[in-house]
Parts: sequence; structure tokens; C-alpha cells
Amino acid sequence: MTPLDELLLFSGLTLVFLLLLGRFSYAGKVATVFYGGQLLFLAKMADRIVDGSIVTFSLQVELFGQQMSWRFDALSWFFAVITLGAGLLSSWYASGEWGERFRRRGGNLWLLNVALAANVFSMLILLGSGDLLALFIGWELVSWASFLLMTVAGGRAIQAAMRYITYAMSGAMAILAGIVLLWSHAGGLQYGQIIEVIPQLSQAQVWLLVALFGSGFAVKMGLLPFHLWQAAAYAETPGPGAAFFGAISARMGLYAIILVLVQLIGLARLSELMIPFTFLDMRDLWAWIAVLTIILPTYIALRQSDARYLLAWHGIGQGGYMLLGLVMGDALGSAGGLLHVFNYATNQAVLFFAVFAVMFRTGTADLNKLGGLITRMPISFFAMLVGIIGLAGLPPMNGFVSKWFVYRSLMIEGEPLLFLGAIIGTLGTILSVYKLIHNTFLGQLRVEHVEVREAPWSMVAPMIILMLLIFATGVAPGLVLDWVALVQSAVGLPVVENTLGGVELASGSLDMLWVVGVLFAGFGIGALLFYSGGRTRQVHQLDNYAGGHFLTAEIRYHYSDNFYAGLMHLIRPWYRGSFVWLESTLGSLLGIAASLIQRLYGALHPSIYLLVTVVVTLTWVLL
Amino acid sequence: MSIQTLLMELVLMPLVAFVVGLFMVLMLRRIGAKLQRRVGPPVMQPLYDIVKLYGKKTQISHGWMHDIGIVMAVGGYVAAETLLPVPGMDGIADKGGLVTLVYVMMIPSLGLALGVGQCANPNGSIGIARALTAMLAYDVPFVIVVFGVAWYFGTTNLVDIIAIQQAGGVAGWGATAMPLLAIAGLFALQGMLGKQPFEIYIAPAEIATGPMVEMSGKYLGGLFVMQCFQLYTAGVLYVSLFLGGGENWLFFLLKVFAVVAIPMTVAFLFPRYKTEQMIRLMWKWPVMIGLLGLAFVMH
Amino acid sequence: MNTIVLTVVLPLLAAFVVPVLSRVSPLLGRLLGPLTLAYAILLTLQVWLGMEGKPFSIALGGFQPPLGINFYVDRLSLLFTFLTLVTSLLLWPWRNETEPRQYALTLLLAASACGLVLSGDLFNIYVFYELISVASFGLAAATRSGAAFAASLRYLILSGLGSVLVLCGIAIVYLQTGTLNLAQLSQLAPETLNTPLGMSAFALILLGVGVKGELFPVNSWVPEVYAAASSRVSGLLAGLVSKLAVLVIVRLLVLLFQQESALQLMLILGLLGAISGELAAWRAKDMNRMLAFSSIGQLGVIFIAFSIPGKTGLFAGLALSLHHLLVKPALFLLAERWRGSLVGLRGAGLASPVAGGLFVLLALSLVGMPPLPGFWAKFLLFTGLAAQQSVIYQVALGVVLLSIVIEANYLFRVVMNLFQPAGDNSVAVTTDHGWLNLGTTFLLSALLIAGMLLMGPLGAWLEGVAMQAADPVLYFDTVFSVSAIH
Amino acid sequence: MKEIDIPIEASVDRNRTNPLARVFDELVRFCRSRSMFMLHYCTGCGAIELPPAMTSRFDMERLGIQPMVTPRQADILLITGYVSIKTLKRVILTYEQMGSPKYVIGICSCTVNGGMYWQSYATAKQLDQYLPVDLYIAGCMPRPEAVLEGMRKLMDRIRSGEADGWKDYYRRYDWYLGNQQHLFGDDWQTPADVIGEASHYDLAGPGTEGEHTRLLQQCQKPLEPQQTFFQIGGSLEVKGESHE
Repeated sequence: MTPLDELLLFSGLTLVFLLLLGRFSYAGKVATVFYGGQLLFLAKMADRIVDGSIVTFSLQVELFGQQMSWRFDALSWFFAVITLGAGLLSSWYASGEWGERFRRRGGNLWLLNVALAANVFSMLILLGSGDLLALFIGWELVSWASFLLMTVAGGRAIQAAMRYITYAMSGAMAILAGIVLLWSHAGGLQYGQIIEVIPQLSQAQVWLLVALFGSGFAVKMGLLPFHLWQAAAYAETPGPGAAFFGAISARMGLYAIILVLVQLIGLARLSELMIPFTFLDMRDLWAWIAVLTIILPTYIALRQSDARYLLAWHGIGQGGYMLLGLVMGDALGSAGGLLHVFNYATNQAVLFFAVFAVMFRTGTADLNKLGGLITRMPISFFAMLVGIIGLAGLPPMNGFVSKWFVYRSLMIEGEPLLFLGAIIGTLGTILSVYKLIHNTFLGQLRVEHVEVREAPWSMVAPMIILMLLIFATGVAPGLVLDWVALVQSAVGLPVVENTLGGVELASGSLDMLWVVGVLFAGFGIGALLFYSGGRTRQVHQLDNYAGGHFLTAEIRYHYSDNFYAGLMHLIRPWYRGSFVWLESTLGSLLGIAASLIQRLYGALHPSIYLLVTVVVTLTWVLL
Repeated sequence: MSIQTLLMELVLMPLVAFVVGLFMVLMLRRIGAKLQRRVGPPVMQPLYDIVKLYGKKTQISHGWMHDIGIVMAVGGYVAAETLLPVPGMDGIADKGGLVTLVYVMMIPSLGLALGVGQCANPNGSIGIARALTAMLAYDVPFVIVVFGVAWYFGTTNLVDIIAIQQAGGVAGWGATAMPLLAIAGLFALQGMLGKQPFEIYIAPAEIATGPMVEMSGKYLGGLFVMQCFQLYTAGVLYVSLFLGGGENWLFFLLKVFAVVAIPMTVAFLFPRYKTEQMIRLMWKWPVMIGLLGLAFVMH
Repeated sequence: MNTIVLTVVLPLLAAFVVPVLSRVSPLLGRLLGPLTLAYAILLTLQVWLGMEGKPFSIALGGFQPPLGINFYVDRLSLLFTFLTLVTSLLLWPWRNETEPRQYALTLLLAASACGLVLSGDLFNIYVFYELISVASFGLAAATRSGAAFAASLRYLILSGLGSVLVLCGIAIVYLQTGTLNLAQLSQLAPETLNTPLGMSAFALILLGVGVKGELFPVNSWVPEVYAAASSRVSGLLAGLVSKLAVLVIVRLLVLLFQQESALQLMLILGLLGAISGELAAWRAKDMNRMLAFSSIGQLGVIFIAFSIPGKTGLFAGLALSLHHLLVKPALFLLAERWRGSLVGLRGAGLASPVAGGLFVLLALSLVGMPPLPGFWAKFLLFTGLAAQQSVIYQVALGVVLLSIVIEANYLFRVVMNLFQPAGDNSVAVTTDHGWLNLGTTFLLSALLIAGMLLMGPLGAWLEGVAMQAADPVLYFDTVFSVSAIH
Repeated sequence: MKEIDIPIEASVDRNRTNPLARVFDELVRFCRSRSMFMLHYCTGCGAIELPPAMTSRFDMERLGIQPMVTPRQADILLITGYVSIKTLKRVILTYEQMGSPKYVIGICSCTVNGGMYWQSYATAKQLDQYLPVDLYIAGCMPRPEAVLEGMRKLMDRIRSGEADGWKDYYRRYDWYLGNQQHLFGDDWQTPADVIGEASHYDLAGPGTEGEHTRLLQQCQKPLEPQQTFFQIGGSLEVKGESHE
């Protein structure tokens, strides 16, 4: 038994356990322990991963001349850690009162747990794939498992899931096309064979391959222009599912991109592929897609009035940073991109947890119907605060470090416009997440929320763990950067030489230990100054300046709607919904074609077709 | 560098920043007075204000985030000062660099935003919304400038940037090499300091000073302290990027005060722009100038 | 060995006896058909074990081929005989108002299908083909509703015209070669049929047989008939009869028409069928029509697969055919309980979770989700297509991929509908066939899962079948070197 | 209006023995006197005299006086003219929202005795019945010179610690409240909690509570609880949401 055997078996066991016994009330808790067990197995292979060796799966399948194998290298391991971490915490979150309430409200908790386990299991299979066929199988399993989880909520979630599966199937088919193309050239689908055959392919063929694989993987990542499905699909998934999706699910696309475009095809080859009629090459194209993916979804997030949708849209945008860092291809950039996978996962998970904790207590995630909950749910507030600082990429949380890496890479590589785009995205994120926390936790507490309490421990505990993680990896990013360096060497990218606090560079280094230390020293001085002043006294929220007006609880004076009115006044015309238009146009065209064809089939005199066809065919044959 | 010197620097740098900042506030008010043909406040007026505010008997709080917001607003700048080299003192400038500094400078704003948020005053929230929008506006030219400077000097380490400039004399200054970027930087500076015409988020007659609406006593005092730091930081940063930093304290302070005097003077000559006007202006002229400057720098 | 003939003879006999017997003893009449079929299956298995993988030929009536007619038994034909009998048994019309007549027709269908599969000569194939037609007309109209009659009439006209075309084609072949024995033709074909005239013969036969094979554009009877006929009949027609038609064409392609243009013609028609079927299914409003259009699409894909030259195409096509043969009848059986508007199906899956679950499984396999068998069949097709140099094959690859996307969309729209909580106006229809149909579906699904688990050996075995079928020389040698037994 | 006189109690500061603390107190008082943020509640014609006092002719900023926008930020409340009853409610709210120490300056005769509105039914005649006025600047209207003179006077009084009207408001809140209730009715209340503030800062005196504050407590419309309370766990159901 290799550690990978144990891991996959145990993961499968978790799934089977939930399938069979998932209806018992303790099942969620047991499953959480099981996820913990999976993490242990993952930890067990850590020493081999650190050695740079590969952990193989004992079972190999040969079908139709295709050898299929599974193995874990540092790349798989890195993503698997995040996957299992997200699975563990999501399951924990769902195992207590949240799940109880969900079930009592008519939700199918069993299905939710099973779907979660199926997602984790299939992701592990995908991450372990040792050849392209295994990759495709894993890919499809993940797609359908996600679909299952998306449909748990029913109602609007179903529509979102349908949209997802259409996109996902299109993407999968593009990937399949790429795979069979490669197969026809290489005669096999082992990574080694493909690395050998790629240099022999013509530019046009590689172009086609990159386009097929790229667009397929981009669908999962939610990269432009395939991003439309993601927000609704993730946001409508019930609590822990949304957190899990938000944290890691879309990153499977990134994993595949790293595997195929970086490891198999190689970034160098990408920059040889010119785009016709422009001065850009394929790599620039990817970089620009990444930047557009950062900007557009982020500014769509800014307009959302539902906290879940807001977060989901940001999830799409943050994917852009990872890709951007990665396609820069240097040690800093790719380290930043990979680090951001981890950092973002922690941030997004904690944010979704906090939002669903609020939903748990108040019954709504509508940003215009909340406010002032900080006095009622301080831990959730703090969790969201830590999350938004991380998501926006401000020190001292971990999101800053990964973005810093990406920015520095862009600076060193001399990409001012990409840099500008990335920063504009960050600024938009800051605006949007402030709106999130302001409208939820700050401002006026509504009368109907006076009795609200902090979420139960089963929901708070995962948040606290994530907060600690976010802060710890923000102060000491070296902890994760060590893993990232392993991944880089496994993938064949230049390896970042990190320190515990960040990175040492001749052209400007980063040491978060110092930065955070000084920041907190500054806070200390600020606190000293503050608390040396007179004694404070908290006043009631209605004791508030309103130009001499007497405020009462019935008056809603929380400023939440149209939050960035001035900005929106200027940029609202820029939201043209072009992608939605494009999507619906395609749909309509297909619909028109379909109804024409249906009419064709419904014709009254089908024999005429027959005769016409005969005549046409014979003419074709004889001429 | 011994640990004692470092510790001393870490204490001294914010302290110097505060003192210099007090005089900048004074200069701000004096310039305004001069332009309006008044006498203006006495020399110690900024200090009087702060002491008075801290010495208020009742301190009205709206909750713990309100308190912590002020702590963050002041503390963030205290931290930022240690990342900003001044003559004879580098602090921990080489541990963070330009990008880190830019982001650490956002912490006070974040703290303030959170604190104001808990005040539950719509004027305050509107003010913050506008302030963040303003940040979106002026940061675009600002990051162009940052990028240009980092590219030109090949580093983001402020100590190195200053050293390179000083090695070349006045001809080596960033402003000489990158005049267009320096101009774009001035625009950004104006926005960053929130001075007219870009002070829509304060707008006293409309939204009752926006973020400050519920600030009393030491809360307001904290903001006054923050303003000192803010003026100082912006000025020193500009001097470090474009005017060769400080060879010695005399020249250094001269340059810094001169730089800060520009937006202050401009401030009293202009009315207030609406938010969208501000964005449009910031995204048009300084960005164009900045990109042009960047093009010159990079080729 | 020659007991294989009994698989044709016994059901045929039974078909004539059943109506009479039913009058004497309804119970016997009821049991005769299934028993006959079961016995025939046994015989087939016996032959299978006995032949040890080597093909053989049986000359009928004492005359040696090419003068006499013969049955050619290789793994492919035996496989299809087996499948014919099993499918007929599984889809046996157990309970029906017009029982004896239906029994007779089903038996007739089974007998003639076996004959068609085994026949080694073109004219016999035509005869059996006509017999199948007759049986299927009767079956299609068996529900005796107005719609069923209208649909059957449509089917009848098209099918009749098709038969004429086939006959014309056969006439041209005879004109060119002077024989109708397949083995002999396989030898003469390279010289005599590799002409425009030969090609036109193929085109005529393709279009004629294509009527049953749901080939575009002569398939417009399909949605009408499947919507009106009972699910078992639909399953039989969609699952079995269409495959038999395809089988005929495949035999002709392997033995007679090896020119590239023949393959291309089939490819183009298959392509059009695939995309048009899936698109129409996407718009379909009720279950049976949707499945009918989907069946057109699937058959299109099968035609595309068979148009890949060489063993690859046969292998892929066979895999796809088998998969479709397994899945489509199962889906039709499920559809029996969910007849009517798709919108009205809300909550039906919640009402009967087993059926719903089976539908999901079958749909997933149809869409080609790995590692279900459907994926492997499609994978074979894709690798086959990708290996071809010609652009049109690449186009076909794209089209098939697109059609899968559309298919996934409409199938899972239905699935979602099934598992949504029921609205007020939806009535989940269940007939009293429920458990029988469900049991059959369950069996077929179990086979599917078994296929998935045994994919390795199954694939290897199927490849052997394809290899054998793709060899015209073997065919000739088998027929002419082996002495007839009678 | 039971009492006409304005009792001014001598300030009873805590006895601070530490000499440094005395210096510190002195410093704070000095700074208070040299930095006065004023909120001008421009109720009447007196307001017109303030701009000249602030702008280049007289330049109040020389003295460290500058206008502020909200009561939170301000030290001085300037009532610049007659106060109608409706306005008075706002004035009182504004005053209570200011942070102590805070000073009230009544400008114009109207604040002293009603002035030309003496016979008006809708005007509060004597401001110091309702708020502790530290300084009146009489006149109709007083010229900027007078305003500045008044300001200087107030500065001196702050410096010497005499300007302690704000303490008086805490100490004799019951009396002020009684006058206010007399004018506005029994259900008069502001969101500001003066009694709580007084006890929090140890400023309560014997007259802080009394019959009027009891009346206030009886008639008060309670504010919903707002203090942070922290409890994890508890019932599963959301309050106020229908159970589906």
C-alpha cells in the first residue's frame, strides 16, 4: 500500500460511508473526522513529496491500449492539501447546527454531504492523474460531482447548475478534442510521450491544442469569456458547499492549466505562438485574459446586492491573479500565482462561512437588509474582516503576500499595463469588500436583528481556524512558500528562494515578519495614544448626528443601496452585459436552428425528402 | 545595523514624522489664511487642537470597532513611517519597499472606514464610499507613477532609489529623468491628500464632513494626528521618488515642505469636484501623462 | 453447428402457431413465444461455444454457394443474433390488449432479424428486411390509436419507398456482377462495383436501408412512430431494428463498397443526422419525442463511426451500437411511466427515486461520462476520427462533440425536472407496467455497470469481433472453402 | 419657570495632589481655551455677524477658533438669535450630543429674554432655562467686535476653569429637564442618555435625578438594547422569519 492508495481508498470510503450511513445524525461529524484522516494520509506522504519523488497509485488500468495511472507529485499534493482542508472545514461547518437547520428546513443534508465527499474524492482522483486519459476521467468526475453539489438547493440553483453543466460539457468536449488530437500525433497519452511529441508539432497544431485545452480549462476556472456560469452556481449552493466551491473547485482548472500548458506544452512554446494580425503572442493573450478576468468580474461583484453573489464574483476575479502570476513564468510570478491559490482559498472559505453564519442567524444575505450585526456576531465580523483584508490583498493577511509577488513579477518583467489592470482589480476588490462588511456588520442594527446571537461553535470554530491560518501565513508566508517552491520544481518552473517572512531580492525584498511586526507595533502606539486619552463611553446608535433630527428605530438610515453612487454614475454605462448578450444570442441561434430542424422533421410529406435526397445523391455520385 | 540603533530609529521616525506633520498642518492653515488675507492660527495651534481633543472629558464611542478603527488609523501610519527612509535613518525600509509601503498606507484608511462604519451614521458611510471611490480614482495614476519609478531605478527598495538619485545629483533626480511621471504624481498627490478640488468625501456643507461626522474628542484627535502623518508621508514619498530624498535634514525638510505646499496652495484656489468629475479627471489627464511618461521611461 | 438455422426457423414457426394456439390455450399462447426465444438463445450460445471464434458458412437447400443461398456465421452475426433474441425477449409484449397478434409480430420480427443477420446473400437480406418491415408496421400500429395509425402510415410509405430503392440498388449490383452472393460479390466488387454506377447502387441501398436505420433525411417517421407506439415497440425499433439496418450497410461496406466516396457519403449523412437529431431533441417537448430525436442523433453518430475506414471504424461503431442498444430501450421503458410533456414531469423522480436514479445513470452513460461504457465507446470513435487525415473527419469530430454538449443539456434538463419538487399542475404518470418495465430497465442498467467493470476484456473481445468482420478475404474463404453440411 | 436666577456653583474639582497632574490640568485647560471649535446654530439674525468675524477682517482663527460641522466635533454651541420651541428641541439634542467640556454662547438679545419676540407664543424666552449658558453676548445684533470680545471672555473663563456650565447641566439635569418638559410635554426625550453619561464620568450631583427624570423614565419610549452581548449557540430558529 502506498500512501496514495491509502488516501484514495480512505477518501472513497468516506464517500461510501456517507452514501450508506449518511442519514444518521452523527454522519456529518464522522465524515469530518474522516476528512481529517485523509489529511493525515496526505501528511504521511509529505516527506516523499519534499524529497521531490512521486507517490504512485498501485492500481493501473489498461484499456484499449491506453495505460492509465495515478500518482501524486508536489503539484497534486499542494492542491490536495487545499482541497482536503476546504473539505474538512466545510464538513465541520455543516456537521452541527447548520446541517440540523438545513435538514429541518427540508434540505437534503444527506445529498449535500455525499456530494461534498464525491467532490473531494473526484478532485483527488483528478489531482492524481498520471496521464491525459486519467486526467480527462478525473475532470469529468469533478464536473459531475460539482453539478451534483450545485443542484442540492433546488430552485434557482438548478438553473445555475444547468448553465454550469452546459459550459462544463462544452469545456470537457474541447479538452477531449485536444486529447484525441494529441493521441493521434503521439500515439499515446502518457505525459512523457506528449512532452516528446510537442516539439515536433507545427505551430498551427500547437495553437489548436492550446486553444482547445485552454478553453476547456478556462471554463472551470471561470476565465473570460467563459465566466458567466460561475457566480450563480457557486452562490446558490448551500453554505458549506459554496465555501468549498469558492475555495478550491474552480482551481482544478488552474491545476490542469499548470499541468498541460505549463508542464507539457511549456510557457516558452506559448510565447512562440503569435496571434495573427497582432503583435501579441499566446502568452500575452493568456496574461490579458487573466487581467480581464481580474477586472470585469470584480467590477460586476461591486454591483451585487447579495453577499453570496458578491463573493462568488470575486472568486472569478481572484482566479485571474493566479493565472497572471503563472503565465509570467518567472520564479516570483508563478510563486505568487500558486501561493494565491492557497491564500485565496482560505480567504474565500472564511468569507463564505461568515456570510452563511449571518444567513443562519438572520435568514438573509441581502446586503440591503442587514447592518449593525457587529455587536451581535463579533466573531463572524472578525472572520469577515480578516477575510476581506486577505481578499483585498492588504497587509498583514496572506492575500497581500501573494499579490505582492505577482505585482513584483509584473514590475520586474516590465508589464505596466498588466500591472495597472491587476491594481485596478485590487482597488475594485477593496471597494466591494468594504461594501460587504459595511452593509452586513457595520451601520445601523435593525430592530428585527436585535435578538440575533453569534453563530454556534460548530460554525465559529472553522472560521477561527481559518482566521488563524490566514494571519499565520500572512506573517510567515515562508510556510506555504516552501510548498510552492516544491511545486515549482516539480512543474519545471524557476524556483523561488524564499525566507520565512517572504523573499530576499536585490531589487526590493519583502519580509512580512518585519512588516507585520512593525505594523502591530504601530497599532500598539496607536492604542497607547488612544487609550491614554479620556475614558470612552459607548452611546446608543440612535444617539447620532442627523442634523438635529430625532432618530427612532423605525427610521432606516443605514446607507447600503447604490453604495458607490458617484462611481456608478460614471461607470454604469460601461456595464453592457456583452457576454450575457453573446451567450443568449448563441442560445437563440441554436434555438432557431433547432426549431427549423424540428419543422423539417415534422413535414407532411417525408417521402419528398427521400426522393430529393436520392436525386441529389445520385447526381453527386454520377457527376 | 545594531538592534539598538534600529529600535531607536523605529521610535524616532514616527516621532519626527509627527512633529514635522504638525508643522505641515500649520503650513496648510497658514497658506489658507494668507490666500484669504488673514493672519491665520498661531504656531502651536495644531498641537493645541490635538491636546484639547485628547483632553475632552466625555469621549463618545459607537462601539469597539470605532475605537480600533482610530487605533488602526494612527497605528498604520506610525508603521508606515518606519518604511520610509529619511536622512540618516532607514528603519526597515529594505524589508518592505515601495509596493509594501503603498499597501501599508491603505491600512489607516481601512481602519478609518471600519470605524466610521460602526458609527452608523449615513453621512459617514457616504463619506467613506466617496473616499474609497476617490482612492480608486487617484490610485490609477499613482500606480503608474510607482511602476515607472520602480522600472527606471530597477528596484522597489526606497533606500536604493534614493541612493541612486543622490549619486547623480540634481540631474539624477527622478523629476529630471521622468518629468511627466512627476507631473502625474502631483495629481495623485492632490487626490491622496484629499484636498480641494478632490475633497468631495469631506464635503462639510453636504455630508457634514463625511467620515468625521461622529468623531469627537480623541477620535477626532486621532484623525488630526493621522492628518499630520498623512501630509508627511505623502510629501516624503514624493521627495523620495522624484526629488532625490534628503541629503541632509535641512534640504530634506525644505523639499518636503515645498512639495506639500503645492497641493495646499492649489487646494484653496479650486472649488469642489463631484465624484464622477473627479474620477473622470483622474482617469484622463494624469493617466495619459503618466502613460506617456512611462512610455518614455521604458523605451 | 447448423442448429443456428433454428434461430430463424423456430421463431418463424412459433409466429404462425401462436395465434392459433392462443385460441386453444391462452396460457400456452402466452408462454410459447418467450420459451421459443429462450430456446433460440440457448442454441445461439451453444453455437457460440462450439465455433471457437472461427466463422463458418451453412449452405441451405443443398446447393453450394454461389448458386445456393447460405448463412454466414461469424462472431458479428452471431452476436447480433444473440442480441436480437435477447432484446426481443426483454422487450416481449407481456401484457397487451391485442396479445396474440403482438406475440406473432414480435416473433416474426425476431425470426426475420436473425435471418437478416445471418444471410450471406443480398437477395435474402432484402427478403428478411421486408419481413422485418411488415412486422414493425404491425407493431407500430398496435396501440390502435389514431396517432399510431397515422404514424405507421407515414412509416409504411417511407419504408415502402425505401424498399424500392434497395431493390433498385440490388438490381444494379446484379446487373454489374451477375451474382448476389456476398462472398462472391466481395471478390468481384473491386473491379465491377468501383464505378459511379456501383456507387449509385450503394447510395440507393444506403438510403433505402437508411429508412430503418434512422438515417438523415429519410427518418422523419421516427418521432411520430416512437411517440405513438408503446415503449417496448419503440425500444425494439430504436434499439434493435435500426442496428440491423446499420449492420446490413456495414456488411456491404466491408465486402462490396470499399471506395472512399461511399464512406464519405455515409459520413455526411450521419453528420447531418447527428446534429439535426440532437438539435431537434433539444427542442422536444415530450419525453418520447425527445428520446426519438435523440435516437436519430445517436444513429447519426453510429453512422459516422462506421464510416471510419478499416477495423477502427467497425470497432467504434460496434461499441456505440451495443451501447445504444443497451441504453435506448432502457430509456424508452422508463419513458413509459413518464409519457407526455416534459414540463409535467416535475417531481416524478422524487416520487419514484429508483426510476429517477436509473434515468440519471443511463443519461450519464449516453452523454459519455467516464468511466461509464458510453464514454469508452465515444472515446473509440474520437480516436478513430482524429486519426483520419481528411478534414471532413475532423469536422465530424467537432460536430459529434457539439452534439454531446446539446445532448447533455437536454437530458439533464429532464433530470432536473424529475428531481424538482412537484408543482401543482404536474401529474407523474405511472402505468401498471411499472414494475415490469422498471425491472427490465434495472437489468439493462446492471448490464451497463457490468460492462463498465469488465470494460477491459469486453473491449478486447469486441475488437476481435470487429477484426473478424472487417476481413473480406476471410469471408470469401469461409464461404467457399468449407463444405456444406446438407 | 419656577426659578429665574441662574445658580452658578463653584467648581469642586477633585483635589489633585500630584504637582505634575496640576501642570497637566493647566495645560489641558490652556489648550481648551486656545482651541475652540464652534458649532453655530444659526437660528436668527445674529448669524449674519459671524462671517465677518471669521474672515479676513477679524479672523477668529488667530484665536484658535474655527467653525465645525457636527456637534460631536464642537466645543462651543453658538445660539445666534431667537429660539422657537421647535428649534429648541433640536438645540437641546445638539447640545447633548456634544462632547464635554462644552460651552453655550447666547448671541443677541433674543436668547437673553426673548427680545423682540417677547410676546411670541412659540419662542423660548430665556435660553438658560433649558441649557447652561456660559456667556451671553447681548445686542440686536452684536457686532463682530462684540462677538470677538465675548469669545475672549469665554477663553479667559475656560482658562480659569470658571466656564463650567456643562457640569451644571449634569449636576442639575433634573431642573433643566423639568423646564424642558414644561415646554415640550411629558413625553419629551432625546436619544442621548445624560444621566448615564453623568454617572459614567462621575459628574452626577444631587440634582441630576429627581421627579422630572422619574417622569422621563415613565414616559420614555425604550430604545432597543444595543450593547454588545456575546453568546454563541442557542436556538436554531431565526426570529421573525416564517417557518416553511
